[in-house]
Formats: sequence, C-alpha cells, structure tokens
Amino acid sequence: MPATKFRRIVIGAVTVVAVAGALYGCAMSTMTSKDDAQLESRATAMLKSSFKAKGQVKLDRLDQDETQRLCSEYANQPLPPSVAERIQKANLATVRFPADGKLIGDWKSGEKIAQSGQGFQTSDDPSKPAGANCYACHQLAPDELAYGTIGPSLYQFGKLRGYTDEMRKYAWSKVYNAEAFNACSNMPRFGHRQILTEQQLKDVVALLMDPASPVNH
Amino acid sequence: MADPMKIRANVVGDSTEVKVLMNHEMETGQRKDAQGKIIPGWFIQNVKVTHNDKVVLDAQWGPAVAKNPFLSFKFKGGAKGEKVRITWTDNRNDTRTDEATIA
Amino acid sequence: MDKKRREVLKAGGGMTLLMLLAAAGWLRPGDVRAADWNKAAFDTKTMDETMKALGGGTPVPSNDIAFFSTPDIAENGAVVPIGITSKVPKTESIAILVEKNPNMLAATFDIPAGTEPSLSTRIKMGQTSNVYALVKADGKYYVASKEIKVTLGGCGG
Amino acid sequence: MKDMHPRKLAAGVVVAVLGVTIGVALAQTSTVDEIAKYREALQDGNPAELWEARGEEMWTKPRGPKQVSFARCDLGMGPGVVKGAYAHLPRYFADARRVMDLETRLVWCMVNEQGMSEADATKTTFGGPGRRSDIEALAAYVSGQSRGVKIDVALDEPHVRDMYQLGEKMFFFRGGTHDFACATCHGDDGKRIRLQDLPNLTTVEGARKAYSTWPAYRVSQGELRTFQWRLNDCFRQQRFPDLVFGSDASIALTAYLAGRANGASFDAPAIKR
Repeated sequence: MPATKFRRIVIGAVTVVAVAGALYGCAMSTMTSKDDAQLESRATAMLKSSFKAKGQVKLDRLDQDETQRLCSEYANQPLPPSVAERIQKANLATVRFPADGKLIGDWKSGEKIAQSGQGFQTSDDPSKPAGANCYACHQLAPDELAYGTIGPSLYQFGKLRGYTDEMRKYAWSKVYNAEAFNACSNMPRFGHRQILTEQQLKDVVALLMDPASPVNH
Repeated sequence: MADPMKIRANVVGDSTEVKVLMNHEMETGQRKDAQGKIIPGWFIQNVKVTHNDKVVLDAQWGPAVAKNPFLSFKFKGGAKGEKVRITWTDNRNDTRTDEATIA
Repeated sequence: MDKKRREVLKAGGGMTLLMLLAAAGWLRPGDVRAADWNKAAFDTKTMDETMKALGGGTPVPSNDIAFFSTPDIAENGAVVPIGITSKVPKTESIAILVEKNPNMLAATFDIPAGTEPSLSTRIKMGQTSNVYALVKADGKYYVASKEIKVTLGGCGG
Repeated sequence: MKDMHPRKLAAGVVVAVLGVTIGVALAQTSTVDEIAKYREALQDGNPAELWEARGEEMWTKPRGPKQVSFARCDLGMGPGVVKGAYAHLPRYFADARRVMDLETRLVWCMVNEQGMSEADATKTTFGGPGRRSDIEALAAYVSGQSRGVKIDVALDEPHVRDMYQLGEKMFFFRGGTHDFACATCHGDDGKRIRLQDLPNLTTVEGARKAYSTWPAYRVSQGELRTFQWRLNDCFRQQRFPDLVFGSDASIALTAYLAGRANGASFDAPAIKR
C-alpha cells in the first residue's frame, strides 16, 4: 500500500513543481535547498506569530512532532523511502492494545463517534466527548449518503476482509496510528494523539469489524 | 431599524416577475445560545406585495422560512416604470416597506 | 385583540379597511399583524391540526400541484429552496408544510386573481421529511407531497 | 496480545476493496446530481446582495472620529477607486510597507484616514446573530465591483512573491492534534468532505475555481463571509489556534491562493452551502 502512496505523491509533486516553474520562470528551479530550508523556517516562524490561543486550543498546537515536521517538509516533493520507513517505524512503536485484550466495543456507539466532528476545536466544549468524524472522509454504513472520499470506502470493511483476530488487530492499530502503515497519511492518529478514549477506539473498531454493524450489511 | 430589501421586478411576457431578498434573522425560537438559554423567536409574519395599490401577494410566514428570506412570483400585467411595493412585519412589530420600479 | 373584532374587521373589507385604519392611526402596526397572522395554524404539529386551524377538511391529493426547483436532497437544512405551481382552477392560496419540523406550517400565500399560482421561496428543515404543498381552490383543499432529504454538511463540527 | 506485530498485520491485509455494490454507487451518483440541483436552485437569489448594498452605502458615508468616507481610501488603484481593485489584491502598499489583502487594507483606511482605533476597526471582523460586521459588508461591496475582472496578483513584485512562497510553505504545514494541513483536504483532485467537493488548491484550476468565488454568502450560517473568514474557519477545523485577523500568515496564504488563481474571471460574492 505505501508504494502506491509514494507514486501518487511523486506525481503530485512533479505537477506542482512544473506549474510553479511556469509561474516564476526560473526562480523556483534555481532555488537551492538552503534557500528552501530558510523559507521553511521563516514560514513556520510567521505561522507561529499569526495565531492566538482560544478556548481549549493553546499555541503549542503549532509545535510539530517529528512526523508532522517531516511530512510538511516532504509534502511538496517525493517522500524518500528511508524517511517513510523512519516515520512508520516510529509510529508503529506507539501502538498500544487494551489491557483487557478486547478490541470490539459497541458499534452503535461507534456509529455516533463516526458521525461526530466535535472535539479539539477552539469552538468545542472540552468536557464533551470528541468524535472521530469518519464519515467526513470515508463511506461506512450504506444508509449515510453524506460521506466524504478523502479516504477509501470502508463499506463492508469486516465482511470483505474476514472477521479474523488478525484483522481486528489491524483495524485497531490503523485507527490508533495510521502513520504506522502509511507515512504521511491524511488520517489523524486517534489513539496516539489521544483524540479518542480506549473505549471509543473499541467502539469504532466494532463499527468496522462487528458482523452486526451496518457497515458490514 | 431594519435594512432595506433588494427587490427586482421585471416584465416577462404579459406578466411581471418579482424577486425579493429581505434582511431578517428569522430566528426560530427553538435554538439555544452558548449559555443554554433559548434564543427568542424573531421572524417575519406578514408579507404584502402591492402593485398600483392592488394586493398581488399576501403571505403569512412562520419561523421555518429561511434566514434572509427569498421570494419569487409573477402577477399579470404591470408595465415598465410602474412600482411594486413590498411590506413585511415581524413578530416584534418591526416593519419595513420598500419599492422597486418595474424594468 | 379579541376574536370578534377581528372577524368584524375581516368581514368589513379585510386588509384594505385594516390599512385605512392603520393609516388613520387607529391601529398600531402590531394590531394589523395580530389580525392577519394565524397563530393557531402556525402552532400546529400535525396535518389534521393544521387543516382544522385553517378551517378546512382533509385535503385531496392532486396531480395538478407540482414542485419546481425543489431538490430531492438539501445540502443544508437551513436553506431549502421550494417552488410550487398549482394548476388547480381558482387557486386562492398555497401553503408549505413540513411534516417533521417542530411546527408543521412554514408559510401560506394568498394568491389574488391575476397573480400566477406559482411561487418559490426557501425554508428551514430540521431533518429529512415530507414537504406538503397545500392548495386551497374554490374553497376546497388539495395537496401534493415530496420527500426532501437533509444531509449533514462540511466537517460536521 | 502485546507480542502482536501490526506490521505483519498490514502485510496480511488483502486490498479487496471492491465492496461498493452497484446499488450503492448508483445511489451516490443521484445524490451528487441532486446536490448539484440544490446548488443550482440557490443561484436565483443571493442574499450577498443585501451585504453589497449595505457596504456601498457605508463606502460613501463619513465615518469614524474624523468623519471621513472611504473616498480617499486607496485599494491600490488610486484613492476611492473600487472598480476592479479586488482582483489585484493582495498587493504591496508602500504607505503601509506591507502586503495587504482587502480586509487589512480596509482596516488600515479606517485607522489611518477615518481616525478609528485598531481595536474599534477590528471589533467585529466576522458577523453573527445580532452583531453585524462592517468589514464583511464593505468586502461584499468592493469584491462585487470586480465581478468579471481577471484576477491579477502581481507575483513579479518581490514583496508579493515572498508572501506567495511563504504561503505555499504554510499550506503544507501539518500540526495540531489531528496532523492536519491545508493540503490534507485541498491537495488532491476529486475529493469530497461529506458531500462537499474539495477544490485541489495546489492546481491552478482548483485555486481559480475556489478563490474566484470568495467572498460568499454561506447558507449554513446566513452570513456573508470573506476570505479572511474562510482561512480562519479552515484553521479552526484543522484544530489549530485562532488565526489572527489580518496576520502575516493570513496574508501569505491569501497571496498564495490568489496568485495561483491568477487569470480566472472573478465571480463573487457567490452563494455557497
């Protein structure tokens, strides 16, 4: 899977560079990596001076971890395989399984979590549970027509892949930290960044992997 | 004071087509504010459209009409240069009348 | 404003008289509104209640009433475009009703002779629901309905 | 369970994602068609006109402690010239020694010509129920006066070009609890969030389509929204802190997106979900 992603990134970057070149004439093509690093650091500094804390959101949200920094740096150019591997390895190490060994919670609660985009915004009440907003990017239960396409369809996720222990563990790990499998994935790291609680993670995994879940109808 | 409406009245065949946008919150009275207090309903209840002092449309609205309401309809007759006059009244007794020249 | 006076005023020439009274300073604008806004009808929650408040019986389904420029799916329930045309002869009024809104009646439009029984406006819908176009013609009521789905938009939060 | 190795799991995943039945696919096609019809039906009457009218009146009226109108406000094409001005913004203003977008320039005129304090001028940058924004009304009016004009941001001007390049970097900056960057949602073709199409702003075509239709009346809010609002609310949803109105980053990103949209025919204020 990562190989496909790399190809896509490479193609995207080539397009962008070509267009940028057309806009600037030679300006871009002659930019050295030193210039680029300087631009990067100026942009980061400018960003940090342009926000203010509001509600539950403090300025430390702009402090990048290594994964974020690398994914930003390589967003507009091919992601070298060595960097991708570094990112995936580091994120894989963060995946934790529940102490009770149970990965499947309540799919009904999982559906609510998948529908909700609440949480961690300046406008959100931090005392209320956060959602995962899965439908923003993925198709899941067929009754919900308003689904996004940033991520692949997860309709019949468990049914197509089999309700195996191995697959349940994969689903858990993927929701927990998507960067473990796909460097610079667009998907938030719901477990690693503590966006969802352990129980919520179980409920979302149930939505994907419980044969009774409408996702698998 | 309420803001003006935006009225367009155009001759189309043997009719006059009226399109109007009104400036109004159309608050339902069902919503709560950040403190959990109900925001009181505030909405247009009556809309009357006249052409040469003849009523060509007379509407009653509830709070389910969308914010900044839009209305479009046609009446027979009407000539370029004549006036179409629209008045709305809301549940706070605020009222607004605007006129447009038929084009 | 008491009911009798309202009826008397209505009987005595409806809005024209009311407007004269208002112009003469006999009535404040609020009185005009109170006389002309059917609170009972706008408070109703079911079709039966609405029909009762409007003073009509059970409406007859009609193929002569059509929706135009009205989508099957609304991208946002805060603004749902509704267009209604009536080909029922002697159409006197058109009303828009939303089955699953907190109150069923959204709007009524009296259509005087000379005005085309066709109009479009925009309403709010709290959720996916049937929307009814209720037409009064020659004293009788006719109805057509259409389901409009309301979808959740954007980032959902 | 601790000995379980997710990497092996990943290898074991057979990508058998052909699970979309024909029925579901058909339903989705009609959903997209119906949403297109919905958008079409909205075009008939755009409440943005109400803001344009209010902004136009405001433009000519004496305001602020100095009781001066915007007649001397230079949006880059000479004092008081509104026609076509929006299509050339952001641009470098020597008097302010800064690259400015429309909203920051309006505030600059309110402060420097009308004598308002910065705090007063930026008190209501984004309107809401019961608090109307003068800036939104003025932006509606001014942008409306560029309808049909080709977007032409001076990327050959060094200050503007610098902001463009910085904005491009920021567009790809990942951060926050959710690792989101602008590019997360706006870096690929043909994507949707829920049912909303997401323009790919890294392509000229995507940037043109998106940028040329702001400001816009948002039916979900019943408000006229400016591009400053668009950026602010994107960052809110990115789980970032609050983007300061008129901040350097907001100008840099606007310069990047406007610059990419160069050549498009300006078509705002529009009406959007």
